Amino acid sequence: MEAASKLDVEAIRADFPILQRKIGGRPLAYLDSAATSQKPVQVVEAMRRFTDHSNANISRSVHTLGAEATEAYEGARAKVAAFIGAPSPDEVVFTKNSTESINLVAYAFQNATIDPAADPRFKLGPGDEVVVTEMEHHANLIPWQQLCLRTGATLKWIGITDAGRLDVESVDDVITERCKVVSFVHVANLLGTVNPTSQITARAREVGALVGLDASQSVPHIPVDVTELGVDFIAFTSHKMLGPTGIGALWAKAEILDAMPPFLTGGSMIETVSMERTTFAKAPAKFEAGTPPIAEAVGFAAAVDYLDELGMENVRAHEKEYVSYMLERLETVDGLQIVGPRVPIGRGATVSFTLEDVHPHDVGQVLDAEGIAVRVGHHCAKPTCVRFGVNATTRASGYVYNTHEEIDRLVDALGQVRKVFR
Amino acid sequence: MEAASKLDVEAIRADFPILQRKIGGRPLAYLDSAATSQKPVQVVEAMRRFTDHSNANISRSVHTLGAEATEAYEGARAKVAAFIGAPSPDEVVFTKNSTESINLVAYAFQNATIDPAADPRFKLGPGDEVVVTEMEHHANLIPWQQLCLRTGATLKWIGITDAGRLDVESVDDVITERCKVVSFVHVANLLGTVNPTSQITARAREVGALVGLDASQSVPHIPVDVTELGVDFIAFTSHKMLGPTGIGALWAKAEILDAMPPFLTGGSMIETVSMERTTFAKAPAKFEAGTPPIAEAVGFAAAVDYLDELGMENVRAHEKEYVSYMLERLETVDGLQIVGPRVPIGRGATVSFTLEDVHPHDVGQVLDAEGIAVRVGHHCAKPTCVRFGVNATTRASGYVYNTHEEIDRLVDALGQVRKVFR
Amino acid sequence: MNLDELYQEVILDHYKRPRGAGLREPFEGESHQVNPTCGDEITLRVHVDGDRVADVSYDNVGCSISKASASVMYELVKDAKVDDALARMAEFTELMNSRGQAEGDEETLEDAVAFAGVSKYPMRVKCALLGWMAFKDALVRASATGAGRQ
Amino acid sequence: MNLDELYQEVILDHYKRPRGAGLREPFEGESHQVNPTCGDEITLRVHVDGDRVADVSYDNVGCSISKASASVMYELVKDAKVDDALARMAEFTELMNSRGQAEGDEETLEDAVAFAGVSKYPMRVKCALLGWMAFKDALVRASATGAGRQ
Ligand SMILES: Cc1ncc(COP(=O)(O)O)c(C=O)c1O
Ligand SMILES: Cc1ncc(COP(=O)(O)O)c(C=O)c1O
Repeated sequence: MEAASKLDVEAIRADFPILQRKIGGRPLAYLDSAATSQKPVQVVEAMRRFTDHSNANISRSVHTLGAEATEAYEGARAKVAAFIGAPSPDEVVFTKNSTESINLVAYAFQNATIDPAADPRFKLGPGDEVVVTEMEHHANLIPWQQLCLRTGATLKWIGITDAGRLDVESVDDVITERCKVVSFVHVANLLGTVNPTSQITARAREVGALVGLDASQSVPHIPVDVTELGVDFIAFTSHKMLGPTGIGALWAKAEILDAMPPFLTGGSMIETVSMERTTFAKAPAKFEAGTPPIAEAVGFAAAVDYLDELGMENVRAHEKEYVSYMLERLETVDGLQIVGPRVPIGRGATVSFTLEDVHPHDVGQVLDAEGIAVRVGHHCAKPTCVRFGVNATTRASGYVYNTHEEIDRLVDALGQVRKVFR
Repeated sequence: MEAASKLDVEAIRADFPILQRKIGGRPLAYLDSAATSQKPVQVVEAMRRFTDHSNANISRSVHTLGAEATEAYEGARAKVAAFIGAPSPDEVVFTKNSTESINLVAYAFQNATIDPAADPRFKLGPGDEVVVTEMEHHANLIPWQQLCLRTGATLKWIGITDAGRLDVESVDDVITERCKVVSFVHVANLLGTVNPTSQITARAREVGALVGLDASQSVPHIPVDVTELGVDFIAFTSHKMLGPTGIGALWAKAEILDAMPPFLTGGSMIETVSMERTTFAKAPAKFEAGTPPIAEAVGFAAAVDYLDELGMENVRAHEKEYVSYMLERLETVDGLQIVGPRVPIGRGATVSFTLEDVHPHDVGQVLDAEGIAVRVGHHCAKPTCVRFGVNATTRASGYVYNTHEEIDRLVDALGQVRKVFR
Repeated sequence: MNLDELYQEVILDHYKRPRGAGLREPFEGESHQVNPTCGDEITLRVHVDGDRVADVSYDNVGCSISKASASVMYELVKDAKVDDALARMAEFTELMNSRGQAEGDEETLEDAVAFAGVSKYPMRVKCALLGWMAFKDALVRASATGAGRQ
Repeated sequence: MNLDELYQEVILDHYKRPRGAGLREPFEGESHQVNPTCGDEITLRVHVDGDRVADVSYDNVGCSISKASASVMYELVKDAKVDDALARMAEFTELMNSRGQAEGDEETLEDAVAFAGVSKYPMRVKCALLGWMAFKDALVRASATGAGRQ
């Protein structure tokens, strides 16, 4: 069946030194890419080359290293922008991770609310509404919760069906004329659901609300084109897409970035400064105070190059095929209950499940003894857990370097788990 | 004279591959470490080892890689904490840079101000005062300026004498009973001044204000012990102290961190979450939402190890001796005017100057043609420039790998500059 | 990894047949503890009679380690003097922080020595300590209401 | 790096003896531009007469590149038709963005072709364009006041 995939998984694996590692004598089966992906040599080498050859602070020096570093950094921005189909590199703001990207937008509302001169679209108060979904990662829930707490606005959410899909029937009721911003997850990190966006986006437009996506789990796995999506902003993070930790991105329409007040302030984001008063640079500089993650941007760009080389359509095809195999094989395990869509349609290669009577911690521990790395817990999506009446799940997630054999080992080891705790 | 230094500069240089580079046929003389330092192989190798062997997300997995990554990350925290004499690793919050560290504290005030249940020490309003100095980097000026703008508090500052020192005479007048927080630069990045802290700290205590330091230029260059300093918080940044970009730190007293409301919110910083309400974890987790810069923390720790091995007293001695030589030689250049202290006492190895009639951009360009990397511009300290009536300066800054010969080359090249623009 | 070392017979036995489970009256102190990493939870009550822990009752969800640890704790502290119970807690905490270097004294820790292997797994140490943290907290609350030590 | 390429004779000459410097009356549009990286500044005025740039006057602080560029610009646009001035600006901007690949047409750009070497130094391109940005902005303001193109 793997033949259906257009990726040469064995060749890809050779680029990831960590996949040679043995855990307890068994080869590592890394099925935790939804938490963080592994990095190919190409990424590590690009960063090393930069550090050993061109390392300097950016934008502020006329010396050769400074010019090279600035070009590397701005070149990375252009690459990341092109990867998501952004009309201009200036619409990409580098942050430290998705979490900061989303907070940046939430703080734009908070800061605009107390600034009389701010764009009214960003002003919130009692009566105004903010909409998320019940399947959010905490990163796209708590910033909005706090924002509502601080401004008096009301947080509302779209529920989840038993099948692990968004309750689209309720969209028109949840998103009303009072709504000022809708921020929802594109691909859910616990359930694996790929959410259709057009209905929510259309409804948001209808009521005049801004609309954005937590694209942390979509940009790494499926082709994402921000122009086609027709949203106002998206957040994503390098470490889940073969890149380094320490860098993420916010994309937003130029016009939206212009209208947003600054968030972090300090060096490199200013136009003029006196002790009394500061005026700010244009985006993206306006949102990048201080020394940015420069070598990390270089690594991020190398990761984007790597994915471009594979082709995101191929990545999607590989994962679609992969999750079919995962679902099919996992369903054969006695007492295993999938949390999330059970069919390989409209979902990514991330599968959460419970195993009758055995706590996920124990599942994870026994799997680790077999060299299989999965994630266990609430996956920073407690409300989703509550919705499905579980405290925690075990989650296996596949990426470009994962093989069918690793799923076979997972299924065998789950049998082993049941033996230990019978 | 270099004999006085306890550092074996030649041996150190061998650890920095970039110092082998030639610019326009001349060996690179990197005199821009105040902007960002270079990284030794030890740092790059530690990060690579981590990436190729233990890369995983932290704190949330029971698998072997996850446990190793968590230990590496928390081990890095313990090392950084020990390096600055922090009583506990839990008092160190990892951020992306100094700028974020300072913003984190400023937003604690902003968020506390609108939270009725918050600690009154963090509440600001009209009549309250915030104090900085006139020699701040924008990173320790604009966040406070914005905070005052948003809360109605008043920003005040301690001036600079003609000799480039803080005007300590004015301290009692500037810091009054209305003052709630004093945040000032420990070592100034444009002037090179090392500010004495005890008088300001004592005055802040007297009036019951919190007091913190922008230690971005001190932690890399002189021994810093937070307990001895007796302040409430300090901010510093890895990339200026031989470590990677993408990570910085905020140290604050445990009791202060406890009292501060969260800043960025999302995963890993929570205790419990429902759609309606969230409770937060204890510091440092409370302030580290999302996936942190994990490999960067490993690199940061390796940089701290490297500096520990050199010995910060030796680093200080080397730089003291180095700046004596810099000042002595630079004073021989016709038309050169030093901006900042002209004696090697109470100052670091960072020297700003102007060259009669030649714009710093042009100075930097000609120096670059000679392989000498200096920084030109306002160095993110515009108010300091205004204070000294200059638009920009040229700045040469030394670190552990710099030689006297590089200063000799600088001085010769400055002669060259004058020839071009005569 | 040696699974048997982590999941010793005695741990699995306590997990499958937890001793003293369920919430009972009377009690002077109650504590609710959560492990934010995995969502494990315990609600625990102590009933203090003079200088004695007359009862410990609890309701918990969690992994085998956290459930077994609560059950073993019940056996160790029930009917013990408050001071002895706290001494055992200190001893157990030390064992858990030993990173596989200590074995534990079977004389005082009884079945709890089976957790020595857990100390090699930093991610699981929190699980083993969750019940004890609830016990300590409940005791503090009990003494605040006038019961217990003073 | 080839210094001579960057600092051509003609650039140094304009730098040392800037043409048209100083602020003059009358003017219909004024613009103030800052290069946030280095703090260079220019205040520039345009006096438009019908479809002609009757005068450009300016006061600036900055490096040799930015000062020479303003001086060269003065020579290029003073007394030119507004449309021709804008065409030259487009041409010069293109030259500056050529990354050392273009030479510039001496016929139309005159002394400004000396800046071809600057295009290899991305950090300096902004310096060379600062005066032109002020010119463009001042023209916009002038036309807003009713002078100039319409
Ligand atoms: C004194 C001072 N404060 C703050 C900063 C900001 O550091 P970072 O850019 O790492 O946030 C710098 C360096 O640019 C500095 O020199
Ligand atoms: C859907 C989703 N949103 C947000 C995040 C947060 O990403 P980061 O931790 O890089 O900020 C994650 C990953 O943990 C995620 O899966």
